[in-house]
Amino acid sequence: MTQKNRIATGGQIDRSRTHSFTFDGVTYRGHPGDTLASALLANGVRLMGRSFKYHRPRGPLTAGSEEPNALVELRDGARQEPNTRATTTELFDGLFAKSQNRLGSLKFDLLSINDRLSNFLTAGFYYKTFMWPAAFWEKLYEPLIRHAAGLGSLSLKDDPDVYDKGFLHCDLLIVGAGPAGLAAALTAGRAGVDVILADEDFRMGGRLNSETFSLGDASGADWANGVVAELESLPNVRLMARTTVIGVFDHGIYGAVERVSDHVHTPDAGKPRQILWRIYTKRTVLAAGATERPIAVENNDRPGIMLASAIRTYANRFSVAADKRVAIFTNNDDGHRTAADLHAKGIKIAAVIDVRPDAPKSTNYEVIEGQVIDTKGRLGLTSIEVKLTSGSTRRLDCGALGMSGGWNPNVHLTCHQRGRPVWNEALAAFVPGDHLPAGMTVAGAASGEMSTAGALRSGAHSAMSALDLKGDIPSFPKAEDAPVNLKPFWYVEGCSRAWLDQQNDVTVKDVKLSHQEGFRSVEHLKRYTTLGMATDQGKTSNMGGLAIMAELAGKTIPEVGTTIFRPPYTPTAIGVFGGRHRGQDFHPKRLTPSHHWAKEQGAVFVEVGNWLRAQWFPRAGETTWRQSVDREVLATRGSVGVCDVTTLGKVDVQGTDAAEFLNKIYCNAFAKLEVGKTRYGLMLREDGIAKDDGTAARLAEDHFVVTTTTANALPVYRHMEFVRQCLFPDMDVQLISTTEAWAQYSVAGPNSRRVLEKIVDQDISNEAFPFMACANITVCGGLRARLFRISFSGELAYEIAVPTAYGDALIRKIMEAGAEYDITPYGTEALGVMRIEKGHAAGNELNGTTTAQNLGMGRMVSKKKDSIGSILSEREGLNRDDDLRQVGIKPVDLKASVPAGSHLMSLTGPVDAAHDQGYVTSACYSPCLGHAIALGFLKNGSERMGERMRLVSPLTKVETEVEIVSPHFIDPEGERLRA
Amino acid sequence: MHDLKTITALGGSEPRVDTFHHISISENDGLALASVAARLGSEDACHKTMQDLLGAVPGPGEAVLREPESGFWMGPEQWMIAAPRQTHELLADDLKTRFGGCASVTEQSGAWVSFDLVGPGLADVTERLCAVPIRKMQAGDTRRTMIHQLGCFVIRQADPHHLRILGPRASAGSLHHALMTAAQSTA
Amino acid sequence: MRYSGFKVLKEALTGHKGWAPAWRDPEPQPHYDIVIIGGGGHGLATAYYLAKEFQQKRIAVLEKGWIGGGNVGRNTTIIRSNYLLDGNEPFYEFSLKLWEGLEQDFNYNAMVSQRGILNLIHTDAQRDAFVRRGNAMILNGADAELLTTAQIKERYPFLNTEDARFPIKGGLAQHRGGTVRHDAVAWGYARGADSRGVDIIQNCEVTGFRIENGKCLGVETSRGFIGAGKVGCAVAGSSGRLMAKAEMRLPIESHVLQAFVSEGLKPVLPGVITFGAGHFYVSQSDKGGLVFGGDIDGYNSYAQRGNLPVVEDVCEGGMAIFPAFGRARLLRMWGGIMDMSMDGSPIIDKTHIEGLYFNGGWCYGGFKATPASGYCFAHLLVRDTPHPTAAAYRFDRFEKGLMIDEKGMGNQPNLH
Amino acid sequence: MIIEHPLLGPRDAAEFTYLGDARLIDRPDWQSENAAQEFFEYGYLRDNPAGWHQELWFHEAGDRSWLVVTRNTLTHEISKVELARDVARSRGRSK
Repeated sequence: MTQKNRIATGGQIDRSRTHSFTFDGVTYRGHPGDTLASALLANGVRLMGRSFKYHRPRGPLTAGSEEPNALVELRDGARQEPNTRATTTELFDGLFAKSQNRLGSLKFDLLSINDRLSNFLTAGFYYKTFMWPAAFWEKLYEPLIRHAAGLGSLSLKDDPDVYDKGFLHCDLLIVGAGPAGLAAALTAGRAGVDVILADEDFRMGGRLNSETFSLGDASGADWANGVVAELESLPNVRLMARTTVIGVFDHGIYGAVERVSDHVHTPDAGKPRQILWRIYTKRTVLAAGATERPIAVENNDRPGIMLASAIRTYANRFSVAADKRVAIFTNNDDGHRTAADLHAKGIKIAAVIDVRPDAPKSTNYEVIEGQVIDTKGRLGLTSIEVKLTSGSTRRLDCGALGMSGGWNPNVHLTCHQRGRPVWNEALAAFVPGDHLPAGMTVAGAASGEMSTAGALRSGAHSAMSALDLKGDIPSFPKAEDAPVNLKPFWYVEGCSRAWLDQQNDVTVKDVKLSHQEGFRSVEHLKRYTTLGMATDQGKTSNMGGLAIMAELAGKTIPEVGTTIFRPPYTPTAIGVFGGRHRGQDFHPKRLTPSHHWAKEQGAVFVEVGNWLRAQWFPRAGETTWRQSVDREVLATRGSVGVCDVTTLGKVDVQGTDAAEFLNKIYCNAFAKLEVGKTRYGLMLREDGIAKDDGTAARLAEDHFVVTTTTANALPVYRHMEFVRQCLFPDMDVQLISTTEAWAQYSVAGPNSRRVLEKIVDQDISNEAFPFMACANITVCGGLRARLFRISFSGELAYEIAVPTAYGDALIRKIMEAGAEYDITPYGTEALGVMRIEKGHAAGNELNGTTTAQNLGMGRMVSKKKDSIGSILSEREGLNRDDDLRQVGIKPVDLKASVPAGSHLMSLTGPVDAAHDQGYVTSACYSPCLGHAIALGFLKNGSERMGERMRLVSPLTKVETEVEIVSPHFIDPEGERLRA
Repeated sequence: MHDLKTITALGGSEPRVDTFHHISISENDGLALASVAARLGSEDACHKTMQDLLGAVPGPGEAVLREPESGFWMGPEQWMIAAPRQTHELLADDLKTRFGGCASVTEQSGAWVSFDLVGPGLADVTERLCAVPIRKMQAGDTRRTMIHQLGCFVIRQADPHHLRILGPRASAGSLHHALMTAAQSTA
Repeated sequence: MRYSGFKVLKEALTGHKGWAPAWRDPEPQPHYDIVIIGGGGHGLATAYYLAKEFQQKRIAVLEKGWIGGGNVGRNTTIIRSNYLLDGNEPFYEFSLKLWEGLEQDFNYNAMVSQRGILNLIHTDAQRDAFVRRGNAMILNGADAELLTTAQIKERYPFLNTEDARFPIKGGLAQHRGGTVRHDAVAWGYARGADSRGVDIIQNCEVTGFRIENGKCLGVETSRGFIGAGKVGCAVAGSSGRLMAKAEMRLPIESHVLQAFVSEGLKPVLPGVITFGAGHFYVSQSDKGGLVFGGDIDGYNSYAQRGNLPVVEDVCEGGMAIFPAFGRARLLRMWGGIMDMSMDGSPIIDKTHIEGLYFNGGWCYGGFKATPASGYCFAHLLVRDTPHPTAAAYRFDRFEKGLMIDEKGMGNQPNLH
Repeated sequence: MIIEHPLLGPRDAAEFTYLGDARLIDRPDWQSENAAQEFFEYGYLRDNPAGWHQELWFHEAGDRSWLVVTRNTLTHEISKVELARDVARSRGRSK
């Protein structure tokens, strides 16, 4: 293939090198500096896609990120990217792309039948039909619609690339590196402040690269190159090409995406594909330029019909002729500029058709006063029909038509905080309003300054005012300073199938129908017709729709208003928002001090929040987890077991008011707890519901160690700080979390004391260290440690803690000391079984809706003191006679299971919600009792011991008869604890 | 004397070091740490003791980088004191004695993992990790911030290419992984 | 005018000249029997059922902007009745049943699509809680099924089960759940109400209530005073703002919830799926966009826009379970204002002011409730007693300790 | 959002955890005659203004200070940030 439309000289492409690429199976050649669209056009390919609804053939409308039509599936395999704009895809060697949204080939798309049916498929047609028979929607109509809809395809393979996130700080962020942005950057950069200059393009310079103006003696592009070189030399300026500022967030935070590796075949190893930057800036100059808008003409969507400025860009920057014969349809002087540029490149101008009677004349080509009223060409433009002001019509052969309907400032980022743009009559366009995001100023074409000289001036001024700089603005070379000369013209009278939104196939006819049916608010128009909801967010379509709506409603365009611009500025890969947080790195892991040791033992681990805890320790010959767990429970209850309980939250509470503070946060009393003793504490939320439970150990008069459940460590700490700082600011109490500072092991079972006596340096006999005792001790001949005689299992048990770095050594020591008693490490499953056997409430019971009463601890709520939650816990709805009470449940048939989540019903009577009496919270097999047991909540449960009930789980098809029993299945008197 | 041996936060017997051309990431296993919080009404006495200990009382966002004891501000009337573990294994006990009744002292040695990032790529690496204004930070500037969802302290050391990061010890592996990927990304 | 395939065909062949406006644009009358404030889904549904099911005449819906411009036009379109608690489940199941016959009822294709909703399970405790919930659903007459990981994998083969930080241990499915084209719900109810004589008055902002001797006589509006026998407020999101005009403080905070849509893609997701270990849920619209969301931003806001941390948090959740979505592009993000109530459940009740009724506190779950909310509010307005399925949604439940707290987070609205 | 921490300067709001209306500082007296009603109003009723709002934020990933932030709920503009402890004291709270 030859690059038949490549102009012989000029352009900002590197002709010395060639890239080979593939589109729809055909291999072409282009040059570094090309986009996929420019390279395809150079090769004479202008059919690049199909529209969403009617599957009309489409080529590029633009040469930038506002492109609605030329969307392709870029790359293949797991890296396939649907809906990728050919107009911004930087060409690289080996690029692979294919067209999308077609059934068959791009040239013969079977779904183009929709175009023939377009009379039936008008705006909103689907709201009015497909209702009968009702069942057909999901089965027939919807699948058909879904398959026809959608644009490109995902590969459905895991994205193999990585994405980074990063954080940048600056004094001035400049968005856009066209003339205004470069002028702003030069001004601020020379003043020495920290500047970030970001531009979505891979080449800085903006429209200077696309135009033939000179700045002084240099071409615009050369001047831009020179400025960029100077900026690069300044240490306080960070230039970020290929970086789109996607959104403006509160207080000077901007989101920006840098495409680090999208212009290469595959990212280098370890390097990200893209980076999501969070930019913190004091001030921002928005210099995002402007977007040309098309004119609605019958059949204005054929490949070859483009924005005039796009044709100009392809010719000047990429050295590509859109066709050998080009016509221009314009309502302003800028259209003529395109014609002049093309002519200078040797491209034949079929004519410039200008709607204005006073259009500038040319000696080089014909200027027609009139309008384009129709176009021809099945897969690409072949001719246009022109209606002259005189009334006669003419057919002009041409392969490209440039449309120039004026320019819309790119105000999007000014609206991300719900600011509304205002109407500028001279430009017939919306320009930024007064309510800009704090710290933002707007410069250049984005502010309505359309000339090059104006852009330079306003860029420099914006930087100076943003930074409060004094003095003169830098001098810039002389540049074009022409005024805007335009006659508002939106659509050709009488047109019907004239496209406004090319991607979503919204035509003038649809807007008229929408108005006819009462969808007259601009938001209704958008939602009913889908105008502006395509991947370009209406950048080239919204204004046309608004103008027609205004005319139909007899209003002005600003009276009709605009819809709201939402971030991101251009569609942004979901992957980059996810950053590194995927797979195993979704959340950080927390490892217990015994993790490495447990791993050596072959432990199976389970996620508990971010923690990984040993769930059980399988031994050779054990084939099911139950075998391991049963063994661990029996071994612990029979002799001694050890479990890492470091994950429980620990808060160090010190100060002269520490005891009084605990009185506030726990519903039960702590003031009189002796030094050297530990007490169970129940913490309520202010609404009287149980928040958390744990223990508080009084190590000294003014020093407690409070434990929380694993899951609640953080919220409880936050709550304690709230109580300390906001409610009782003059209490002398200091808090600090020490969860990770100590490795803590539970050593439980009748032989636990014997094991620990070999490790602990002090006397821990029952007399010296009774149940609920606590102390600072030393172990192994001098290492500082803490010992608590508390038990979750119901056995004689201790928790022993050493500084975390010694945790690994201590577990090994305990195992060594316990060897003679066959000490058994146990995991969270055995821990769970033992606490259910003992009737201790845990997370399943403390589910955020249970009261102390429900838990059978109603009497713990002291009425003699002020504590969080005590008052609201007295509300009538929380103190009903038939309230839920925690009970034990066992099956009548001892072989049956009593699964958690089952509900409790009377033995007779209906099984439905109205007769629901309670539910099972936790269940397990008790190896000690030899049958399943469970904890649950039952209405008035404490009065119903011995009652038989039906346990039902229709979800899992279980129904079994159970007996309500005490929740304390093992050692109800607590003799073992105190042994 | 006890015979229990420590392991490093990453689980090794020796601290881990990873070297790239622009940055080195070293696990620093040698820190003893303890927090000191002034008792209500004893702030002046606490400050005075702190002054004696460090030569200055670190203000918000500040660290005093001294040998052997250094210290940084953690929160209102609360500081972290660090010292070499080899010589200050019982740092918390020593501080308790020193501060007496004017402060609450809590041992923190086991709670943290420390990494030293050193090299000319420091700013680039840090910008991929957290929202601290690394290029503006001066020696002693200290920030608590989030790295890979982990609450960390970052402390600019005297060498402009040296940053110390303290992170939650239980997540040392995840934090190290985040540091390594940032280093690879910017290599 | 009745919509039908035949009508579409006929109009196509005759130049679409016969389509009439979907609703009128009437001038406000001086007095109505019932005035509904809020032309969103709930307000329009209330008016529709008032006219259709309760044979009320002289009804007006007052909308300060354009109808359907509140949360009915900016949600993630999910319907379901997978609730746990007695106060909620019968109501949401009633709503789901109304959805199932809605389109034929109001002659508008709102694309009610029961492609199912699936909540993923990641821990044993979560499974216990979901089993309890699934049982409560079935006991209330709804459908629920517990799926294994293998069954889920079959339906979503690209779900990350191999390298998941929080392994997927199954899921609770409700096959009758699904999605509805949200805007069409507002339009369908509006058209149905209008055709039954309801005056839908857009660009009419309520600026105050006229209250004398403890009785509400009507509303002051930007278009003058409008008298009313009864006034029903259905402006969730702005409830605090509106009811402050009646000097009421509510058990509600207004929060921002962001939602997201990707570019159009060929079908990949059959139904709605919810990640139980991160903040993420997603479905795919008929147009092909992945419609997804997560947690509320968490601070009081009426700004209808959110911030970057939640955007990232949601996408992290998405990438955790669907790493194939990395190369799909997020097209648009937006924010809606949520009435976050103190227990996460709504209020449909009389106020202490005679003639003034309240419907709000829908948190982020108002869309699926639209039909039942409208029906039950209409019931309350006409009969002065709550509909049986909405009897728990009382104002005084907080004072009495009868909270309906599905999540168990207590009186902190941003945690629900 | 950026919260201008009174001690630490500008910090990303992502470092903070939000609680709600700063009236949560004004916890009623448990021995008041009307305690039940007062605690109900304290716990459940909110002004929820569309405009300036005083609210509590916890610097969870920072210095662990509770702050009272005066922020506009319509624009998110922040006009004032104080240490909650100082505010609590100024409102007469003590032990």
